[in-house]
Amino acid sequence: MIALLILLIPLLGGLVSFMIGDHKKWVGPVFLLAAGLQFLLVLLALTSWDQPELHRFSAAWMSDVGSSFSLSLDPLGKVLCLLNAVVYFLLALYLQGRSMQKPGAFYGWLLLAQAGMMGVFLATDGLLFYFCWELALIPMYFLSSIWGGPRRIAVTFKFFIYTFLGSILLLAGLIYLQSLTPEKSFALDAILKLNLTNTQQSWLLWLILPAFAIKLPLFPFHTWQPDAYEEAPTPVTLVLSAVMVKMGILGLLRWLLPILPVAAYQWGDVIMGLAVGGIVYASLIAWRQDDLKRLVAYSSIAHIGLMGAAAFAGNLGSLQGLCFQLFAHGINIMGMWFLVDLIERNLGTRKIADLGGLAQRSPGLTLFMVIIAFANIALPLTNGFVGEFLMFTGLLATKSNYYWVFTVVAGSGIILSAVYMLGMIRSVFFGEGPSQPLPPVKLSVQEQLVLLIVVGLIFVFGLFPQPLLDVTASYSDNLFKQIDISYLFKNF
Amino acid sequence: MPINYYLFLSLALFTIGMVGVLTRRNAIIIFMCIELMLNAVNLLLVAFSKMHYQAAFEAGQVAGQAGVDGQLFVFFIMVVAAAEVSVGLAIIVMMYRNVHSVDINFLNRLKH
Amino acid sequence: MQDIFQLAYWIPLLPLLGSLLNGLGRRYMSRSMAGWIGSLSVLGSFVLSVLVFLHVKSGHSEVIHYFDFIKVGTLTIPFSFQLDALSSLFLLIITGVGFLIHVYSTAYMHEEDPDQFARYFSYLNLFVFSMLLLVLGSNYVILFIGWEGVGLCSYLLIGYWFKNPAYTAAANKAFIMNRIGDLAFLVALFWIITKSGVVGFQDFFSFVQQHQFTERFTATDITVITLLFFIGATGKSAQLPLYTWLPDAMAGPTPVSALIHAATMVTAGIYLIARSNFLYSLAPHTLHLISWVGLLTALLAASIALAQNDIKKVLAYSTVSQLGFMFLALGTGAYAAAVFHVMTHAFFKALLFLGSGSVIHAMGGEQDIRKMGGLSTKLRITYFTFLIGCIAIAGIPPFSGFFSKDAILLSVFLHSPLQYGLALFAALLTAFYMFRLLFLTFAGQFRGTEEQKHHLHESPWAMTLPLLVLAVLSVIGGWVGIPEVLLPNAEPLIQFLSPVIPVVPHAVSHETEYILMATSTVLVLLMVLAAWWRYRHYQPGVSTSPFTRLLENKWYVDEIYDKLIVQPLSWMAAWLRSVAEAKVIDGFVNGVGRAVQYSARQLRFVQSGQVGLYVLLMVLSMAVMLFIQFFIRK
Amino acid sequence: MSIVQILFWVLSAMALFSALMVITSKNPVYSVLWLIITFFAISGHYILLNAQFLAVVNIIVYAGAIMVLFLFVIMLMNARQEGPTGSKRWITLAGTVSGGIFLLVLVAALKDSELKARTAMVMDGQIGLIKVLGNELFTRYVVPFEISSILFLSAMVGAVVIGKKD
Amino acid sequence: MNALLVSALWGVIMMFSGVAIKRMNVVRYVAMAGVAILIGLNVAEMKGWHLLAIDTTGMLAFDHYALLFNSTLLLAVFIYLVLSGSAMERIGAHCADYLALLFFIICGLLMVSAFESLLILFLGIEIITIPLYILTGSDKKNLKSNEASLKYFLLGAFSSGILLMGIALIYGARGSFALSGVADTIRVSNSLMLSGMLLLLIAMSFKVSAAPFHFWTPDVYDGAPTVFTSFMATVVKVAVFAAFVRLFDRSFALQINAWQAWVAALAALTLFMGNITAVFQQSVKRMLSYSSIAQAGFMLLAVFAMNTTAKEGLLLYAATYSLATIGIFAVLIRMKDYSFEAFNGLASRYPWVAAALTIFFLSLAGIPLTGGFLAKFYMIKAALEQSVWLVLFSLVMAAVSVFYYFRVIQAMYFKPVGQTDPITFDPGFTRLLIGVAVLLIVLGLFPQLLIGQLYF
Repeated sequence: MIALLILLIPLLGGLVSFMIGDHKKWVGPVFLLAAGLQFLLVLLALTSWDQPELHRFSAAWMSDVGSSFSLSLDPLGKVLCLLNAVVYFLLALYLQGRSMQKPGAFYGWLLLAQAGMMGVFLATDGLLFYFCWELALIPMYFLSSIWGGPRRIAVTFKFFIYTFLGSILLLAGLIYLQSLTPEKSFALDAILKLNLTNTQQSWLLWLILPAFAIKLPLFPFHTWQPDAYEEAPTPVTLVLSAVMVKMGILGLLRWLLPILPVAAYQWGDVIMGLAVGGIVYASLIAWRQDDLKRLVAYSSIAHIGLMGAAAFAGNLGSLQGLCFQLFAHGINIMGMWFLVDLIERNLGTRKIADLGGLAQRSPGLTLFMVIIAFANIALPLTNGFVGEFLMFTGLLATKSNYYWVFTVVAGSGIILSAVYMLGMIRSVFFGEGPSQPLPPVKLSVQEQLVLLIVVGLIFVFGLFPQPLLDVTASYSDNLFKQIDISYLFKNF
Repeated sequence: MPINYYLFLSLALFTIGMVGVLTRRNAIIIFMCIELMLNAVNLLLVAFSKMHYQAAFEAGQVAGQAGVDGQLFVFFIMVVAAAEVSVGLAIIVMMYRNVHSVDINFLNRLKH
Repeated sequence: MQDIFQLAYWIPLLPLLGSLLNGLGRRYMSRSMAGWIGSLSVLGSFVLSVLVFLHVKSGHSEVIHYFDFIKVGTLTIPFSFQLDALSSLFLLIITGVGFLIHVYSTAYMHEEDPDQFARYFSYLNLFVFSMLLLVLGSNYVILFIGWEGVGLCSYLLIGYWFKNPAYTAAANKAFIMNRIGDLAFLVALFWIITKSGVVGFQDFFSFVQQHQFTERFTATDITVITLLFFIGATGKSAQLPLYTWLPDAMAGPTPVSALIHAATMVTAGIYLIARSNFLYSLAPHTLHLISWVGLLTALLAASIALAQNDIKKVLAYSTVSQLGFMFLALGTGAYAAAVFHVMTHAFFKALLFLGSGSVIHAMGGEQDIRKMGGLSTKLRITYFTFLIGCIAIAGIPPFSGFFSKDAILLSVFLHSPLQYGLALFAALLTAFYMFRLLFLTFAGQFRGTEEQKHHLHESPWAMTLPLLVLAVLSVIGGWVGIPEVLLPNAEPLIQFLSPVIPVVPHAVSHETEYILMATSTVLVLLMVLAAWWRYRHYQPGVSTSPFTRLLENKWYVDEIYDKLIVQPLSWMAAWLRSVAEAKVIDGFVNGVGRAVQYSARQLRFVQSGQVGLYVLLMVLSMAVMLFIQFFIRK
Repeated sequence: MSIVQILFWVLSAMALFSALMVITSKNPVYSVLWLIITFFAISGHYILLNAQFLAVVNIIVYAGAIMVLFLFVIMLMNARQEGPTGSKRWITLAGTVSGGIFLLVLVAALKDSELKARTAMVMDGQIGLIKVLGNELFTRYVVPFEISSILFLSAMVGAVVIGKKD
Repeated sequence: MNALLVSALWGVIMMFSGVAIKRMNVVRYVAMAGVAILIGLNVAEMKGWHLLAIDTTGMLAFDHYALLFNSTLLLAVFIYLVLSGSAMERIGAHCADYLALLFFIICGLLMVSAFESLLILFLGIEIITIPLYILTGSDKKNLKSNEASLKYFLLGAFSSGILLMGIALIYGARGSFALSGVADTIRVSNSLMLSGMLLLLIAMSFKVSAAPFHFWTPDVYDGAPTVFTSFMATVVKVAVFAAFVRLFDRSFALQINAWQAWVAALAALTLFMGNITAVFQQSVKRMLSYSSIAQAGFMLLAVFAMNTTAKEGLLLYAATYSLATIGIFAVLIRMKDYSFEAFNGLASRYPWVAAALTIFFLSLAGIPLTGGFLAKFYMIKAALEQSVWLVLFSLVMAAVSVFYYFRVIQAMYFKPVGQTDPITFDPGFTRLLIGVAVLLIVLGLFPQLLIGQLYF
């Protein structure tokens, strides 16, 4: 029941937002109300209403193609729903009082996107999953294309087509899986029971993987991302990179690894190789970016690369780290985008070359940036550290023969992340600044509040990660058992 | 007569009609060639009809209806052909009224 | 007294609170208030540390568990502190020296704006917190948290004057080079976790004792892990090849250099290896490598220090060199000697840095020793204490440096006479360049401007008092390690450390020890004389030989790194961005789109509008279809 | 060679020749006339196959009504010669070649079909008679027959819609 | 069968109503009433309630599927008349006659989904196409309309010749025109049979505009008056598809090995030609005609797979594709300029129309939540069991289709208002359009509403 409510609140909120689009005074509060309600609900679902029977919902729907409307709030879903709710709540808070064109439509699309993403996180039916997957994409298309930067139309279109291509291959894979089940069902449980041959698994892997790889995005499927991030309005970029990319990870964890464990192992070397190669690649490119948004975009690719590799590392440490990092990365990158947005809106530029010396006149902003940047480069006692630490542990322990290569190459990302992040801070915040001094960036009360919450989350989860790890412990354990194929090696 | 003779004859007529459609530019002549194709089909149908009739006949069904279908089909083809001709010629005349030509090479406003 | 261990968490917590108070309230803070908060919080820690030390000294040690930091499957990473001989000794050094430097800073940084002043103390306190965490942690992860934390603080403090691009560049360099080491540290840590499943020092130690250890760990494993930890240590402790950040780190305020880049943080690598001594003892190859790296670093840094003219740079290279000595000691298995040298070095190097700060303060920010000279009359206390520091570092008995260096040299001598010779040479160089520094600064005629001369004055008490305290420590600090040969039943430090670092009895005759001591002392004194001879009447503008220029330019190591690593990487990044990304990958993606559009543009010409062509194409396809059906598919 | 065979060959030759003349005549009027001859030849075949009803209908409807309509239209338009644009040579060639391939492939495919041995009954058989056909047409085929009335109706409406000047 | 009779009758009524009734909108209402009656009759027949029981002597068989298919088509026709019917008045003075022809065409449509004899198939197709030649050319003063009409006529008649040759060859092999020929088993690989079947395949491909026999489609759809293009491209096309499926399912099931690969090849080529060529069009109308080719490629997957899923899917495809395309054409008819630029900024002036259009285009592109997605889904599902490669190719082509469908959405939402001459959409029309869009979404969420009817 709660699962259904989680889906319905943003959906209804979005529709209401569209309806009252003309009353500009009301759309902001409505957005905040919907996001706040959602946040409250998810919080309650994780705490006092934490009964499994409340977390499932199933209704008949398209039964003759073997699909049903079934949702379930499992531990992984909990983490992601929480992230989604937190991000939207903070975003709603942050955007209060912002004037823009057609705010009703803007918030409406945003909420619809949230509904779609929630659906992806909750669905336990293949077809419903795919539905929500696309439902989350369409709002993003409109949001970026209407409210975005000068090259928005072409760039967003590329993003859309690229993602769409991936997702229809995913659809083919799902249908294929459905046709293999004895009861012709899209239900995840039915699919998990399949005994697929190695060939089938390989086939399916390459049908299903591209959708997730593009969404993440994993090197070399990433080229839509920097452009899309750059051209989308920053709040949308925030949602894209803080929550939407998690759909890809969720897809890997729920719809790929447990279903195709053998193929995941067989191709693990290739995928992990690409992923860790992508870390170095993206980090080096991030180093040479002169646009703040592009820099953060490439840094995100690098971080996601590690997450992708961890997903395929296939052991408990990496999975737990990944589950944690899903949340941590969302929080950190959200903080990053808030700051980028503040800089862009207050100073009118996000070109690194035009910025400089912000620390003199905007010390508060600088402090936030330093903290969030260091959380992003996984300094211990920030939340970024825990996830990356566990993922690295897992990466070294992976069954692949190249475990140490992966670890070292991925590890060089640790160094490079410091290189580009600190380089950016140095150019933007330190030094004397341009000859025409930039005006100070004044933070409003709610902006300060939002950033403080972000920083608070960074430290709280950096110091006490265990509660969140406990949430996903059973899940990771279970998943690990599902993907553990060591029984295959016993014969040797 | 061996049925193959009829088969090849009507195929030949059909092909001649087709080649006419391919090579001529006058819409009326093209239309006539199509009529030729239809007649080739008619001939074939009649021949088949008689072939099936003969088969049934030899099997002992003296008063059988075998083969009637084919000839009736020919009748319907003629019906349709007549209807087609009335419409087709009307269209060609309309075209001629507007462009004063029935050359299909002039039909090139719609392309790409 | 048992309860004192229960209060141990206040040791790092106090500086953290101080840091938060100063950091968050800096707008509302006066200078003195910030100074008091900063100093008192460290003083509190110091008092607690002393109590802890005394308790440990009476034979107690304990691992205090607070909460489980991370727990995944069978891997548990507790947040817990280990209170034993090694950590309590480091606690004393950190909080003690740290407190003095805080006090010193209140005066040194007095020209800063109040909020910047508070920011400075906030960073400094945060550093102390991180450093305490580093030494208190009972496992490698907590150690790593502190390890990274001190790196962060080092970054923040080096770039404290953020308006100066050179300073922020130095800060970045420090952090990034540290991160290279950190990566190695982490990989070693992951390796341990993967192989053993434990991270605690004690857990790992008992694991090493068990028989399953040899099943799971091959010799390669041990060598790799120890090597990786050592690489981590070279980053933090500025050894070859990652030492170049340390001289640049002198961009930070001088007290910072004293605390972080001389007394405490840079010794973290020594702490790490001393902590893991049970593992290193199993890895002779690694130890051998460590000894050579340490020795070469000591020699290289000492040689560079000979020709430096920036007072802080000389001290920085001296630090690198001394750290090299410590690693040399570690490499020869003399862990206790290394720790001993850490302690004495903390005293005299902090003293020297603070002294140099006093000089710089007096000179109005001038750091070039060629423009100093003759300061001994004006800055009497500074001069006096600086002299003590020089004597101590040069290794003249009975000052502290003599005993620690002697312990190292003895161990090296037993290990390899060749290394001993080189190490002795490095020690002589140390004596030479330190006294060169002393004489150039304090002896001879004043070579600065008139204005500077006019302003020369001794520093306020808040600066001189720490100098005096450190001077006393530099004199007597070594007496805790007087070798047995001089004083029977001595070496209390080694006894104290024995629960953590097993005592290695060395079989060497007393005569040999006497000879070694005498040799080194005599030679050092000769070097001091030589320095005095050469620099007592120094005049600038003397033409320099190519070799000196090479030394002045630090063997061009920075330039070589830049050419070999930074520039190729930078070039590669630019290439990736403009070619690989834009042309190849995105080019392919866009190329697909463009190919579709191109084929769309071309393909539509098939739709020519000609009925004849349409029919022709239809008939042709028909014929082809029939042909394939009847003559190919059969 | 029996008379039937002679008749068959003569009629076939006539049909083919006149059909070829239809597509090769420069003057559309000649084409029409040649086509009428073709239709007569085909009707001859029908008679040979004893499909008397069809033979008569063919001559009345096709050769009579339809072809006269064609001739009428051609005369009306005065479009005796094809325009100066002229058919492109390669179109003619390609058309002939692809038509030839089509014929050859089909003939080659069908010459050894199982019908090879079968024959069509000539000069005999009752089914071609009006009585038989009529009977069938108004019993079994009454639905299509009625439907064809709709077809005619629509053609009529169409011709009016198109032809009416407005 | 009742609907068939009534539609013929209503055609005659329309002819006379043109004379009797002066006000054209009343004539239109009569036509709408006629379609409504047809729907009613069809539904009644589905429930087993026959007004007149007619013996078709095995020529026609209105089974459940055919009736449901026809009802769906008739519903689409009704919506078409409501949305775009008024545009017929602008073409010429013969509005009532056009409507009469429309009813005759409906007659043919109802036949081709229920034929049991190749003769009925032939007659049905001719009853559909002959009036269409006329409707295509109904804009007599317009040279494009003339040209389209003549092209359509010549090519259509030519393809009828092919169709007849095919039927003749089949007759030769079988001795009967009935769909389920007598004891076909021994003639599975008979070359007469095969060649006849191939010719039928080719002729049917022509009628549904499958490549490489699609060349008439863009020109004819482009040249025809838009209101009739709308009809041709939707209802007519899917009805012929139903005939296609019925023919090959009922008549050539045994020869499936021979034709399945051909259908696959044709489908692939059609998808390729349709989608790729559509990308570079300048006129929305012409783009839509290429899109209809592309969609035909997808519907060919149903012919290719030829299983229950495919047939269910074709039903859904027919409904969603027709509704979406009719909706788009209804808007297009009201515009003066058919270029993409004409749509610039439509969303800011008519947000609801733009929203409905967006849903139509999303449906055509096969984006979930719309019926178009499920239609494609069924096709893929049906075909996946037979060939993965074809499915993958069709999916890639579906991605290409986003290229051109989204151009309109981009123009409507993201481009500033460009043209000055105002288009007006009256509120009633807008409401109807929204209704159709909602219907599409309902179909996209609950396909059982339609497909479930098959099993009642």
